[in-house]
Amino acid sequence: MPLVLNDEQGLLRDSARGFLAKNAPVSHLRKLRDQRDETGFSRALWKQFAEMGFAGILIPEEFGGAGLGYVEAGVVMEEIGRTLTPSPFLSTALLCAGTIARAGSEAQKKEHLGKIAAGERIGAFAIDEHSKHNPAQIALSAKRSGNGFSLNGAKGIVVDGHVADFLIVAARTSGEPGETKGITLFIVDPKTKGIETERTIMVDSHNAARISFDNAQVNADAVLGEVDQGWKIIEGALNVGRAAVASELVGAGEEAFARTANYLKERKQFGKRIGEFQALQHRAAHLYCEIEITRAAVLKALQTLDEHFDHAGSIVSVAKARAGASATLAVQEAMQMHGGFGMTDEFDIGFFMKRVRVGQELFGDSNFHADQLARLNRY
Amino acid sequence: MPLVLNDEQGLLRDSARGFLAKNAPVSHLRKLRDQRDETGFSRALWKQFAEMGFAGILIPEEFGGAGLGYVEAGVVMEEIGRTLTPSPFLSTALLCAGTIARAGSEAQKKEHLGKIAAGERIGAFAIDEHSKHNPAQIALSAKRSGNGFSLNGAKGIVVDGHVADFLIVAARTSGEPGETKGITLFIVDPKTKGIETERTIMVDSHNAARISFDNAQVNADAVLGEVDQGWKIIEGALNVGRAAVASELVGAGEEAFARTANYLKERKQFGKRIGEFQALQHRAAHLYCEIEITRAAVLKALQTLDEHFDHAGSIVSVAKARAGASATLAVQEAMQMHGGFGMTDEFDIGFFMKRVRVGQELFGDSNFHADQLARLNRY
Amino acid sequence: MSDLEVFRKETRAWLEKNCPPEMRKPVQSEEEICWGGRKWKFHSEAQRVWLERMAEKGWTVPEWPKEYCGGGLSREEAKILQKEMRALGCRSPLDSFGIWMLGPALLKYGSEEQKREYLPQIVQGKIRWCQGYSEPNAGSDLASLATKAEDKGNHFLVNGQKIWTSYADKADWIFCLVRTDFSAPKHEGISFILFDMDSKGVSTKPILLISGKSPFCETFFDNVEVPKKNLVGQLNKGWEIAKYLLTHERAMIGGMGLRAAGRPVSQIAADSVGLDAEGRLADPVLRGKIAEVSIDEMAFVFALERAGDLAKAGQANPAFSSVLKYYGSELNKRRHELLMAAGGSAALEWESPRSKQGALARAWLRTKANSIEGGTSEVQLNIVAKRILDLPGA
Amino acid sequence: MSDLEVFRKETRAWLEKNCPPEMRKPVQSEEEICWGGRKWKFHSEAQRVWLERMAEKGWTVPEWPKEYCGGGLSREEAKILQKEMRALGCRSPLDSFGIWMLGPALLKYGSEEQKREYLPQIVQGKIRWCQGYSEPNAGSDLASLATKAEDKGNHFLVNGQKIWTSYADKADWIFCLVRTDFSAPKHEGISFILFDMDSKGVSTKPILLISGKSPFCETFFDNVEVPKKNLVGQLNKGWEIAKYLLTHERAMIGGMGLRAAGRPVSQIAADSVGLDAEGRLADPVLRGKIAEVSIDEMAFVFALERAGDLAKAGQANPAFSSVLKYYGSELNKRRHELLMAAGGSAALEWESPRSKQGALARAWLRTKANSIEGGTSEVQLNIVAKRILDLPGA
Repeated sequence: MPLVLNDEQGLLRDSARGFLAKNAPVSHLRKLRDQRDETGFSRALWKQFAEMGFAGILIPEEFGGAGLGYVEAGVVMEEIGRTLTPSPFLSTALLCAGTIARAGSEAQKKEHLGKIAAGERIGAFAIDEHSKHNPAQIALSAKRSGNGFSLNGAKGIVVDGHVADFLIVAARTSGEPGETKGITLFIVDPKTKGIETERTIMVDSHNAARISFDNAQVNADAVLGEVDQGWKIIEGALNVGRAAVASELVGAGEEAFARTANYLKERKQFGKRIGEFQALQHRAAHLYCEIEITRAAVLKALQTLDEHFDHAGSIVSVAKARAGASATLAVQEAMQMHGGFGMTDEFDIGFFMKRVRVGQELFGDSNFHADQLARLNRY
Repeated sequence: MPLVLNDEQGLLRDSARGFLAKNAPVSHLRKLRDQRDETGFSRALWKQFAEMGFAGILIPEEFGGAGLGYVEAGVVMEEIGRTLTPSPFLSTALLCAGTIARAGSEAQKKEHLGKIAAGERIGAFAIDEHSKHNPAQIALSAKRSGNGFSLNGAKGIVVDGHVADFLIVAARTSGEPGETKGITLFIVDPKTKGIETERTIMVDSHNAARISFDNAQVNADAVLGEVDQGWKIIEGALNVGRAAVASELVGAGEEAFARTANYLKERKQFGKRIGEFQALQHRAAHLYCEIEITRAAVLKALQTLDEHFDHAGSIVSVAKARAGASATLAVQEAMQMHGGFGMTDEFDIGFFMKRVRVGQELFGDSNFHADQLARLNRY
Repeated sequence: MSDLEVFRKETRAWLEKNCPPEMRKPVQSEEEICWGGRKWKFHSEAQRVWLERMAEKGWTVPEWPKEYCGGGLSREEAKILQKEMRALGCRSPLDSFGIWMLGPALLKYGSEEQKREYLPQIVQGKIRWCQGYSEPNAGSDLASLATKAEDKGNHFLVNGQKIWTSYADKADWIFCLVRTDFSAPKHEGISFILFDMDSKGVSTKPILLISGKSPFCETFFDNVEVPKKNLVGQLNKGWEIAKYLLTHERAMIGGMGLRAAGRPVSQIAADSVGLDAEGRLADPVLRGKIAEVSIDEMAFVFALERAGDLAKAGQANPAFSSVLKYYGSELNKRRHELLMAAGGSAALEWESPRSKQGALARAWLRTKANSIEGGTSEVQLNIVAKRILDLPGA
Repeated sequence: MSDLEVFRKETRAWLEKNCPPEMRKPVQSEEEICWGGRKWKFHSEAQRVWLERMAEKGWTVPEWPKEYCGGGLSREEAKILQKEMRALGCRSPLDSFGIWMLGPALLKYGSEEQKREYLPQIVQGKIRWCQGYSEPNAGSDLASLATKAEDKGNHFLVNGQKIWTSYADKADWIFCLVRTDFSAPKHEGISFILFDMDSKGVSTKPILLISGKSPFCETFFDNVEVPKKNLVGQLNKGWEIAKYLLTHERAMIGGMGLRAAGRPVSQIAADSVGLDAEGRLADPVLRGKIAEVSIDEMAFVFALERAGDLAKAGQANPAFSSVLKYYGSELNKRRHELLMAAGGSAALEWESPRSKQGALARAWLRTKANSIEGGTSEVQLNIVAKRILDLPGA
């Protein structure tokens, strides 16, 4: 498959770009932040996402979705990265819907997928428990209890956790933290007794929550996949999440870079446009190269998820590691080249820097994925 | 103590610089290389070193030395770095004489120090056995045998090993490789039966050898320090070696940089002197900063060896790690900025690149010392 | 015992007796830093006492001459004082642009009257100063400033606008660059004046930064009358003073990151990622990067020390402050990037008691200005290329 | 089965049948690389057979048109061929500046007669080409070349000197930039000509490099007579061809490091430093750096693939080859620095069978030219700034 977008994917990109530029530019995020909006996103906008088919992008057509693939999901994420639009697209359309579509029972699919595609149901994927991503360290316990399980423990940085209608929770049904065996996924109603959700206001003004479980009871049919066999589903979901966030980082980094390149062409200092200074030219050109090489890796990761889902691990790690690093460089250079103006809240550059920092952290940062790649290659 | 050279040290620097520029510029090394000189250095020059007091720089006056300190040793090493002069200064005057002066018995001091100071005896310090520096991994065994010990094993990259009149050999008398206890130092005659020395022609045209020990017998009085207690002496010697090589790397890096800065002022391209291009200016300025910060760290390490010899570990690691990294950057930038000319054997820049590569490796490279610092600080 | 050893012993004893225990704990928040001035409200009685006692000995500025209430210490004595303070964990009694920037300029260029008037008030933290340098359309090209001061006989009439004025809304007085000759080349019509921020016509407006804080202001001058005796140095020769002062600002900003260091990155990382069986950070790639930044930080501390010693020995290149400014501010940015990587998602919480209201994140964002304020990194590299390396056309 | 699947199956079968076993082992030394040409001595019979068979199918240049003896494959077919060759470990049958550089230029700018004359000989490895671009006083400013070709009626008379001519001493023919109009602006008086290195008046002198090898020569032209039909494109319009050819050279050099990759750095490091109990390299800082370079290498492979696909889709910026040249050569330098760090002291032995006569060290030193030859990294960044980013004054 050629490593370029095909015509349909190109059209999807154009329509997503046009839609977001019109309906949810950076000022949309700024407004939600300044108004201290309690949900942290716009339900009306999410409904429009659904109407455009984005909410059901990974959902098969038989369940009311668009039945598209990971490349298409990445195309939308990249555009979201450009405008920093907050929405449940990552949590609900990619992590939850994708996981249920791949691993859910028929009943679970019927219950959730149609409503997600329609923009009527929001889900959150609860995995990390520590400050640094390390999925094998899951300790939240699920013990058999009556007809089902009793959950005890806590999750941190659950994206959209406080606005979710359901949660997919990774819990330990056997083994010890650090082991990949013995983990089970559950679909849980966040209103279940014993579950407490605390919204955490994040640096990037995007949604996240901490969720604690104190003897929260779930039925046996809440199990997603099989008991003790959750690791493979989690790995798949995480790889989707990683490639998706990598796409978002490409978009955010590229937009920050584009704004900087424009600034270099306009801003004058010492009687010249600052883009005439060769030191800045070379740094800008270097950054362009980094972004382009990352873009190729991210597209390859998305294509690999579409073609060989179970063998995407290495390539996804490459994509996420590069995306984190090059988007970070992009916002750092953007900040420095904008000078004092970039430092002001009034300018948008700070929003990019903040979101990229969070994106770097989500599902493993560049260091994590370098280590991961070394492990996968046995050194 | 102020972190600057005092007047005497300044005079020493000036005299070493003048002497080396006159008697042993880079062409001296080139000539030894091209003539495939079997000893790899000039004994006549070494005799002159001795006459100037360099051979006995660390040797107390009572044994015929100059009785100076590590700062002075570093001053000379830095000047040697500028001219890339091959000599037994590191192996003999610093590693061997320093170790004997600090840890040797009266008899050992009497036997060796005077002759070293006079430039009449050359010693080599044999420690590393693997390709990467890792002194605790010493495996060469010394087993009690008759009145003494029997040595079995092999050493690699022994600086001046093939021209040495005596060797200081680190051997394991108990424990396992990886343990710091159970190591003993021996002063050994390289003509002992069972010892074979193979000169290794190195990339930098400086002296090194591989030495193998096959049931080589030494007497009990060959022990330097106490049996099984060699680690502390080795650590001290290595810290001296590290700080000394760091000084040499400062000199080599700075000289490569100075030649490059001159080239930037002369070479014309696109109708300008290339030093007018801002991208090169900024890189040159950055490099200057790196070198200057390294210089401060190296001087601090030398002063700390003089003042608190047993507490110099961290600072020496900082100095060696920085010196390796900034000299490497200096020769890389020198090569790139000289363009094709730097790539030719006719130009001297290649000699600097080669020596810096070896200096980076000697007694632990920047990665080793970063790891070392983390260990010392318990993380 | 050498004189210096006697001094060390006496100093330690004095500090142990006089530094209140609260002033020996690491600074937890910005509010605990003492800036002094007319409007200052001491954060604690201990803060007040500590400033008072140190100011009395002149040890807020150990090396300034005694005649202006400074400590009158030699370089070696000052190092000992610093070392002993560090050993006891003593906080800085006073942070001040008067100490770091204006003072050195006044000592060199001020009239005797100006020195006697202003220096003691700086030493004692009675007047808090701000710096009127940057302007909206000048940026890195500082000398293209447009704020004008017209000669009205016994006073200057100042009109114009400054920007990025640190703490202008909290300062008592300003040292300010103004244009006094519009017909001269840009570097030759600038003068250096001082005036009270309570003067009629002065107003300030804080600038909200990405960190959510406002350390900088826009500062407006609308027909401000400044007595002519407040001119420092000669009329139209202010650029020389400005440059001299900048070298001090640069050294100060370069060293800033180290002063505010707080907990080592490795400890914060250990909390987040844990240690492995060998006691190493469980994230090995992060561990390597922490070690490398630590190496550079230790080396930079020595470089700062050496720069001071070289200056004392008369061997310093005046442009060396640009090396310290460039390297120190870039290093501080690297350090804070690592702190964020070490802190992980917990450090990304912007509003929560757990994260101390996003203290790590806000500090991280604040560091992004380090390589802009006081002359950008690019300007510093230009200066090194030109004044130290003597590269053509630089 | 799709057409492409059929092609894959047939290709694999053909390769399995036709690629000699010796040609499926990794290249151990430079001598094992086949460059072809009149003076070529095959290293082995297998090398000869492999070239012959591949050339017969035109698969030394899979995507060139069949009419000039190329493979005539589509982009997708060529990718499949490449993938299958990689899967079997097949060596490149032929390395050639004719394939990488001259061929594409002739396909675009050559006359029909020139194409028929030269392209098949390139495909079959019968003529080995070298490139006469750089001159001693031109350097990065390639267009300031001074080698002159005077119009003598039925031939040009060429006089001058080239430098850094790769393998000039081994090549049969040269494609060469010459100045045909000294009065025109520097880019407008250049022509692109071809001639036989056996012509009277041509001489070469190898340049000894820091690696101890001499892949480059100084090349001298002393009254060399070149038939006028050997002019490619129009007189004085050679600069356009030169630039077009350079973009191919750049993409080629950018990807060079990957072709020659050999054993993974992690394996070399494992030999030197060993693995710990968890199977990780015992030097954790080195390990992190190896992982980071591996990430960049994998990403760069995808970038090369994407660049080809974009070109095929007509979406490529022609200056993109500068991105590949810059990134690929810098990456290759980083890779070899790491190889040296991984190899440790054993890799520093210059003359010993153990180190294969310093193979790692010589390769490391050789890479330092990657960011100089074919236009320096600085020139590539200038091109990106100007032609892709459209920055002012670039």
